[in-house]
Amino acid sequence: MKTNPPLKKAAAAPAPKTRSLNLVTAVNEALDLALAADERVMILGEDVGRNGGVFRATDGLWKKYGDERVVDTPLAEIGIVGGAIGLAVAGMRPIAEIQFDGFMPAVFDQVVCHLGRIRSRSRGKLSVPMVLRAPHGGLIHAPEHHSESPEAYFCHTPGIKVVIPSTPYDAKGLLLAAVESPDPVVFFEPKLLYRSAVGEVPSGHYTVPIGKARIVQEGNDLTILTWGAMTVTSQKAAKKLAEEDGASIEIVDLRTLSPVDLETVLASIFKTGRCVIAHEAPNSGSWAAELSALIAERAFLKLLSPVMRVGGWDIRMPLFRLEQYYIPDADRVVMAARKALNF
Amino acid sequence: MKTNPPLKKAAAAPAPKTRSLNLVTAVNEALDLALAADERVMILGEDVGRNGGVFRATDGLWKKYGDERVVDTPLAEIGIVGGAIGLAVAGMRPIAEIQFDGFMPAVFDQVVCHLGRIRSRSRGKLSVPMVLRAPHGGLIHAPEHHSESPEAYFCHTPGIKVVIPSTPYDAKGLLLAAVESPDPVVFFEPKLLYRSAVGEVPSGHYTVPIGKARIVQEGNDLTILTWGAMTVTSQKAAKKLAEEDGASIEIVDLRTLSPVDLETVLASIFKTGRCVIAHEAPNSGSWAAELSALIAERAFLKLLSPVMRVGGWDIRMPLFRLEQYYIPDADRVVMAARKALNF
Amino acid sequence: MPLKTVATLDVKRLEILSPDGAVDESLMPKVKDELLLKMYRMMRQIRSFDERAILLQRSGRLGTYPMITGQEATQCVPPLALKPSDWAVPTYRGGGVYFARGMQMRYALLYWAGDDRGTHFPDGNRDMMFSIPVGTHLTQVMGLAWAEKLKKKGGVAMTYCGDGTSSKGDLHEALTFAGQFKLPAIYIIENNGWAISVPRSRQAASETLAQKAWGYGVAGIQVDGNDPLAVYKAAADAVARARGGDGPTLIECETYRMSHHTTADDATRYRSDKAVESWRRKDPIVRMKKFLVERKLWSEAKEKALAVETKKWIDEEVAAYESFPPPNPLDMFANNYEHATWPLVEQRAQLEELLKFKGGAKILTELPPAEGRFP
Amino acid sequence: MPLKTVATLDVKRLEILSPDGAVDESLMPKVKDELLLKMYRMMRQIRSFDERAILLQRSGRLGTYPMITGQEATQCVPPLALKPSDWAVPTYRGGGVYFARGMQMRYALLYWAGDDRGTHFPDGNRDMMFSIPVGTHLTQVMGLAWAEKLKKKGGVAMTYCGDGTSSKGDLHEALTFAGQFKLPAIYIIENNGWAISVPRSRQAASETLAQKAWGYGVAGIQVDGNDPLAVYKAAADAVARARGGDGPTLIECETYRMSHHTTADDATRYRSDKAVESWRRKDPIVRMKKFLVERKLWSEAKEKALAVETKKWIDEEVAAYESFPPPNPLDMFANNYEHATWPLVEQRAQLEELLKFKGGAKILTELPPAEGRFP
Ligand SMILES: Cc1ncc(C[n+]2csc(CCOP(=O)(O)OP(=O)(O)O)c2C)c(N)n1
Ligand SMILES: Cc1ncc(C[n+]2csc(CCOP(=O)(O)OP(=O)(O)O)c2C)c(N)n1
Ligand SMILES: [Mg+2]
Ligand SMILES: [Mg+2]
Repeated sequence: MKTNPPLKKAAAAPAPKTRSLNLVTAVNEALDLALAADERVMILGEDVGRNGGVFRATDGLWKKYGDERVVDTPLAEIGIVGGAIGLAVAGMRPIAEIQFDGFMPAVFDQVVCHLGRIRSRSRGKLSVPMVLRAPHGGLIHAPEHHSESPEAYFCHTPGIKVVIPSTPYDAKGLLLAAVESPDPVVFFEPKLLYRSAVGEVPSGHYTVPIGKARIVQEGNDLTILTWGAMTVTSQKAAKKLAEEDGASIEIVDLRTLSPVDLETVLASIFKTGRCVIAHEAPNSGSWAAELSALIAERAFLKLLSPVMRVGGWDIRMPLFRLEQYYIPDADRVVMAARKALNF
Repeated sequence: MKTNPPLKKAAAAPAPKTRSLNLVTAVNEALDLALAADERVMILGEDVGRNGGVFRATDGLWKKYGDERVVDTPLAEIGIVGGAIGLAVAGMRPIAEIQFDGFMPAVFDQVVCHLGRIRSRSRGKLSVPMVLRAPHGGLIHAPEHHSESPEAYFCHTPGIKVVIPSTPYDAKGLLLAAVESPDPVVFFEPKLLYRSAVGEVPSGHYTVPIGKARIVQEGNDLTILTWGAMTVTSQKAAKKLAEEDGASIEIVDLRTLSPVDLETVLASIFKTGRCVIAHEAPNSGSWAAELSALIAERAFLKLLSPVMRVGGWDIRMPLFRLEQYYIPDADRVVMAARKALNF
Repeated sequence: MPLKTVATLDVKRLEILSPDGAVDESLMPKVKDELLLKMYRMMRQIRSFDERAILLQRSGRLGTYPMITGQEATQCVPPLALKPSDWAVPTYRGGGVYFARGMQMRYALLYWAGDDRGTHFPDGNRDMMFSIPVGTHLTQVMGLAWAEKLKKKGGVAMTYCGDGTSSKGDLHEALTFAGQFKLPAIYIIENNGWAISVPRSRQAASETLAQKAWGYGVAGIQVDGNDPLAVYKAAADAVARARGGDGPTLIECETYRMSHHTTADDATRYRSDKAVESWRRKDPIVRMKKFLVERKLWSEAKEKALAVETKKWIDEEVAAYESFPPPNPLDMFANNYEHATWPLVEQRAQLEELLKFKGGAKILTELPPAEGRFP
Repeated sequence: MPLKTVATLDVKRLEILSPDGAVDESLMPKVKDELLLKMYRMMRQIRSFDERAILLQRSGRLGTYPMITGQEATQCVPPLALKPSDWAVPTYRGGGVYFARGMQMRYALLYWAGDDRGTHFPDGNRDMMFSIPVGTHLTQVMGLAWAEKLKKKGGVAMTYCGDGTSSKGDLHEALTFAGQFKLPAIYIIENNGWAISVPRSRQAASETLAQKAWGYGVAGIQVDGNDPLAVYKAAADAVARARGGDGPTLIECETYRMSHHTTADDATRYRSDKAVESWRRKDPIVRMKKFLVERKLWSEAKEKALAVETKKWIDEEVAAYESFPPPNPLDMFANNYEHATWPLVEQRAQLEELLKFKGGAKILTELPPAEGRFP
């Protein structure tokens, strides 16, 4: 008995047209399409209903799909995620929202002990096709605990997938892929890019495959591995390095953190021989460590210089007046890249 | 105003004598000394009182120090750790026990959001001198969720220290150092070694410094970095490698995972040029990744072969009939070491 | 009246069948004789099963095992108010619940022998695994009930937690949602007086655990958990309310853990025999037998026949359990994802390498059959 | 009687000063006139402060700021029942609590301007930071109260949470411990009707939040949270009980969030003006003024003087706030440990490198003074 048959897919738009959208609108459009395509899809979280989400990611959906499918929950994150797990096990396709990255530790218990284990514990009888959405990262001058980058905790946890888009196109396509995924997906949305990232997005249904990185720009001298809002920072750094150092930089936006697209990563490293990993989290024990270790294991003889990591410091994120000194900026990426280039 | 003056130290025994103790007895002795030395010290947790702990780590202490200082709490881990944080902030020296590693995710919220942040958020006015003890790791044929190795989650979290001894001597000395630490210490105890590790332990007070690794055995060909019960496994592997391959293996037991004793680690790598990291946790995103990345960054030109990691698989720990195929055994360490040696 | 009463509540306790077998006919639920007999048979059988499991563990043929004895009414009876298509999720001590749901007990043994194949529910049933980190299933069962409500087919979800576990915040969040969304959920607190060595009195300082319900707008009742008839009535009423759209119920079943916490525990370290003795008088099986004999539904002859049948059943289950081939180590990589990710494919191959390293290339052909799908 | 009542509870609601200024003398707490005046002055001042803070934010001179308006009685009054040596921990909206505890409001502004130096409590006080992940402080305050109990010097700990936050499991675990160990703790639920856009009715389906207390053997009461006299009496009674060793109290203060959730919120998206208007009638400041004028303790002249004084005070606080030098980026490395670990020493040096990279070697000598100790 299949408890959870595959999701009905929204029909591809008959004549898809491409519009320029920002990232949060792309998220909204994906949610809208998913809700329309299959009535098992539902959204739950704090302020996701009438208010349309504190970032407006769910704007208009409560009105369109009603209070049973777009649900303002009590303020209780274990309830939201534990509830979503139960809903998914029983055949629904819940999309749970945690309002900010900084409140995700409250749900680690459900995530670590259950989210990725139910399929295996039930020997394949039960599954948890749910999406756990949360904004990610800093630099929007938000209050304390609103600018965190907790991805490493999730990437170290078996049985789940971890995704983070950095363009509107990827946001929509990856979110639809996440909703259709038969397995749980933790879906981070870089909040700095919600409005600042604008790009071409086709109307109608399409997906971007989970597990595939994106080459942001090609280059030959050094690879920058990055994800989320740091993709944009990395582009600035690459520009500076091109202009001032004449260096040709390849940028890989991982898009899926776990399982990571190692093929693309290694192909790039094999080409350039040098690598900087740029991210926002406290650097020690970050996902950048895993990438560095993987590269060391598999590209040892191809490396021309040590893999450099540029991340947040190993302290809590300070209040926002100092956040730009905590989260790596283009200068820090440039400094690391120069060290690698001049090694 | 210093809210939390330093701990009174137990007097060193006038004529310390050395006895052969197992690891859990050494833990018990440290707790006993700490309770005796300073009345601010208290123990709280589930079954730590009358029952003396499910592993007997607190055996006899309830009777000796009473119900106010050795406290059986309600079954509520957030209460235990949040409560201990409050107790510590207000001047007590709580030692909180989480009964098994597998139940630690319930307290991540307190650990990630608060434990390591209070000193900094209060700008040094408040501090949280507490110890969070928990058994660690597998191979005792325990039920589901009783054999976990969650150290990476804690090592990635700023503001705390993470310790794991592998000998009775270190267990006692490090635990006393943890209780005396002005900052929060997460203290893992390898449950496989509770009774099986037996060694010489002096009576009376002494400490082993937090942040210093231990050279288990010296060698020239390859370094095994390890911690917890894997220290013993690594010794078996080293023996086999010596006998069958004539390889001279250095074993470094980290003892403190965060902050790691990089000096000792690098000195060893500089000498041997080859490294295997052996641990029990799901390998991806583990603390072994951080060590591998650190070594790559700082010993790039000294490495003769890629740093190899040997850890648990990226799946949940299976029930115990298969645990010996999940947690690396000496053979897996040997296989990895041979790869490194023959690279 | 400025210091005014804005809400009032009575907590009721339900008792129908007294320890000496007397029945309050006014409260007696209308149930067929077969069901009364089924309750008795199940309680009797699970008690015997429990005793055998302990023996198996003591002789090294089973891992750590949590005892059921004393709690048979609380465990075996409420599931009888459910349909197979309803959800049931016990605690890790809830072998009696799975048994009442029709699970083959060879699997319970297999699970406590440390074998993942022990998680094996009857086809068609909707059972879910208990959670070893206690209480973490409580919000999940709320979600199961929520799904049933949305499907509008009258399904309900029943779950259990211990008196100790009632202190976990999980219960708070689960009941908050259940009450808020009027979910068809039945929460049973299996108050057996102990959380390992910690007595009920060390949990919430409230007179009852049932009264917690009130904080969530949830119906609550305390029941003599060793009284099968009262337990049945409370459960059946709660199921009916849930099916009828009237929302969740919290039932506190007051029972007693007659044995150690698990086979790894030694209860003599922390409790006296006296309390245990006083509960022996209230044994659910003894009183149910008195009741059935009184009603002429049961006899010593039937009792003997049941004993013979039970022994045979247990022998069969134990034999079946012990004849499982050892698990295939490679099987742990199955069923982690719908399609295994590349790290798992690689790592499974590494485990094959390890097996070959240990036993030669041939070993892979000699492994017991793998059960799970890969990749 | 087999279906018997085993516990009964009434939830009481306390009101003393009605919205039109009438007093129930039978319940009137015995307080000095100065204290009554202090309550009024504080409420008046914090209201004006709140209005100025909003203006500052709207003109880009402050970050996201959570409004207090309407909740002055609930925030400013209970701390007046404490000693400085007692603990007080508000919610992130609790500027009025810190104000009543004597904090200089320049620091509140600094905090909401995103500056860590804004956490600055008066010396000698025992205040603790609120927690932005709401509710996570609730068990910590239980721990503070526990320490006070152990020290046996009569200290108590008071804390707040919102109606939304009352749904978090943290409250459950905090009250379980507080009730169990009879801790000298006062938990105030600041029920302002909303959790951002989610109304009180979307949290627990119970009639009151006060009745949750009963599930933990904790005393509970509901209070008109816009009635400063009732709030004071409830708080003072709870503090007295706590000091006297009689354990914790849960006080639900029913008040109303008159403005947006924060300056980042637009309440018109989810609520009508009508409800807000009905609460305007119940304004705590208006009714306190009526009461004081009635008692001849207050006059329009005094009101004017207070307005002038308040404006001057706020001007000074704003000026002081705005004259803080920018923070020194290196300061974030201070106070993470008693002695900085090697990664922090290294990373601080890396930040120095970055600053030099940006501004030349000289820049390090030009940084504003660092405040924290390093290493
Ligand atoms: C979250 C969590 N904490 C601690 C434990 C360890 N533990 C296992 S059973 C138990 C006691 C449970 O007591 P109760 O809820 O009353 O259930 P009972 O054992 O009496 O059936 C404890 C503390 C656990 N399994 N999960
Ligand atoms: C754990 C957590 N979840 C979500 C949030 C986001 N958030 C900030 S305030 C708030 C509403 C709080 O409501 P309530 O407890 O009633 O306090 P109020 O804002 O009304 O003072 C929410 C959901 C948070 N800060 N912490
Ligand atoms: Mg119990
Ligand atoms: Mg509120």
